[in-house]
Amino acid sequence: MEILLFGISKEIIGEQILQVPQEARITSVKSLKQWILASYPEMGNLSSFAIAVDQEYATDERLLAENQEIALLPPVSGG
Amino acid sequence: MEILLFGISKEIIGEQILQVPQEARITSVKSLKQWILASYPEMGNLSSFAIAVDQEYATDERLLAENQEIALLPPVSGG
Amino acid sequence: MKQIKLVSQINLPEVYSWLQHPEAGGIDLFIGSVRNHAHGKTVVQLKFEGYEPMAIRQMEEIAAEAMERWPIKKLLMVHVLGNKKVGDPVVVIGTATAHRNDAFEASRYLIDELKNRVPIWKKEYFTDNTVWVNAHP
Amino acid sequence: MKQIKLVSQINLPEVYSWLQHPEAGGIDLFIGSVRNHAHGKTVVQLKFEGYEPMAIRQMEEIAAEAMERWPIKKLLMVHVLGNKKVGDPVVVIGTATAHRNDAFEASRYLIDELKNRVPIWKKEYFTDNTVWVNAHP
Repeated sequence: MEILLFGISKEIIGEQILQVPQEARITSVKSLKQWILASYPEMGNLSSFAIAVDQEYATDERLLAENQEIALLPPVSGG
Repeated sequence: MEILLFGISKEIIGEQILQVPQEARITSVKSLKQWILASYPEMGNLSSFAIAVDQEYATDERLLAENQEIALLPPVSGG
Repeated sequence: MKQIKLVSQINLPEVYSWLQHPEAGGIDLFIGSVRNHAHGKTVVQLKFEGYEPMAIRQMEEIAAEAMERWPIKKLLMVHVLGNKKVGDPVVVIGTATAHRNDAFEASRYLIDELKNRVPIWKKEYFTDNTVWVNAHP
Repeated sequence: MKQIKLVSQINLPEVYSWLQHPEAGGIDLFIGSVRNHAHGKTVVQLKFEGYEPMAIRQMEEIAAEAMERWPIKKLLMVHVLGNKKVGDPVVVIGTATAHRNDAFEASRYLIDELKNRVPIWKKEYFTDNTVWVNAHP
């Protein structure tokens, strides 16, 4: 599973794209968030972060599947 | 007494400046308004009109004296 | 800082560049123009007449009221006088503030009060006749 | 009609001319720029990064919401990406409506929602270090 990274999350994770190993057994947005926090504790210092699935904000309950475009969004600051 | 005219009041009264004869004995904004309405009944068709004294809106109670700049203001429509 | 004037033509790039301020995070610009129809008829031309010194005084007063109510870095009120075509900008209100909500609120106050109080009159030329706007009930 | 885009530079005269509409009596333009200091420190430069396709989708959604709530003749949302200097315009929101209050309210909704939801990130470069804005509590 590949996760697109933006802003400060690229710096914390040290990559442009985060590769999540199959063994992590990620099935939902909630389990993805938990895995990210466990693997990169510094992400817990952010005020929050969101997951987008196919370019829309996803709730924690959203199930993840193959062929989705998944992105990790730190707090936005446009405008 | 001279009254500056603007907008539609110039057309109704047919002048650029309205000369109020001394015999009219105008002493206040209220008496000026009454005289205007009596002399130019068509002014009564306006939704309202205001009198300015020395470039400020004047209340009906305002007394009029020599050397003031007096203007008749039909309803404004700028912007 | 404020800029208040009556002009024959509005220059928007100049307006925007005057409104810039290093401590302002937001600029709100309201630009009024005249629609191409009114009362179901087609407006072909327009003329604005003003009681110029009083119009400037009223705009100064309104600006002072706004600057007391909102923390405004820059404030601009410009109105045109003379003949205009439909669609030409006829009034521009601009405010630069640190926080954007102040800019929206202040600009709205400024244009509302300008329309209420500033002695400027618009004459609309229709294809068949002419009308001084607001004159009749 | 709406125009939504991400650009490297904002062109205001172009923005204004696109917003003109024969039935619109008022145009509200909100222009956001970046202040020269934050957290008591001096900002020397800025960079905006966006998740571009999602940013466009979010802006389209916000625009559709606004067009449902207010009778908008023209709506424009433009945000910059890339490096910017302090004071450069970074976002512009524009609405043209028949009645001015709709323009003020719609523009305020659009900029508020853009700042809440659109995936764009600002990095501020201070003299001593860099900060991704909003990242930390």
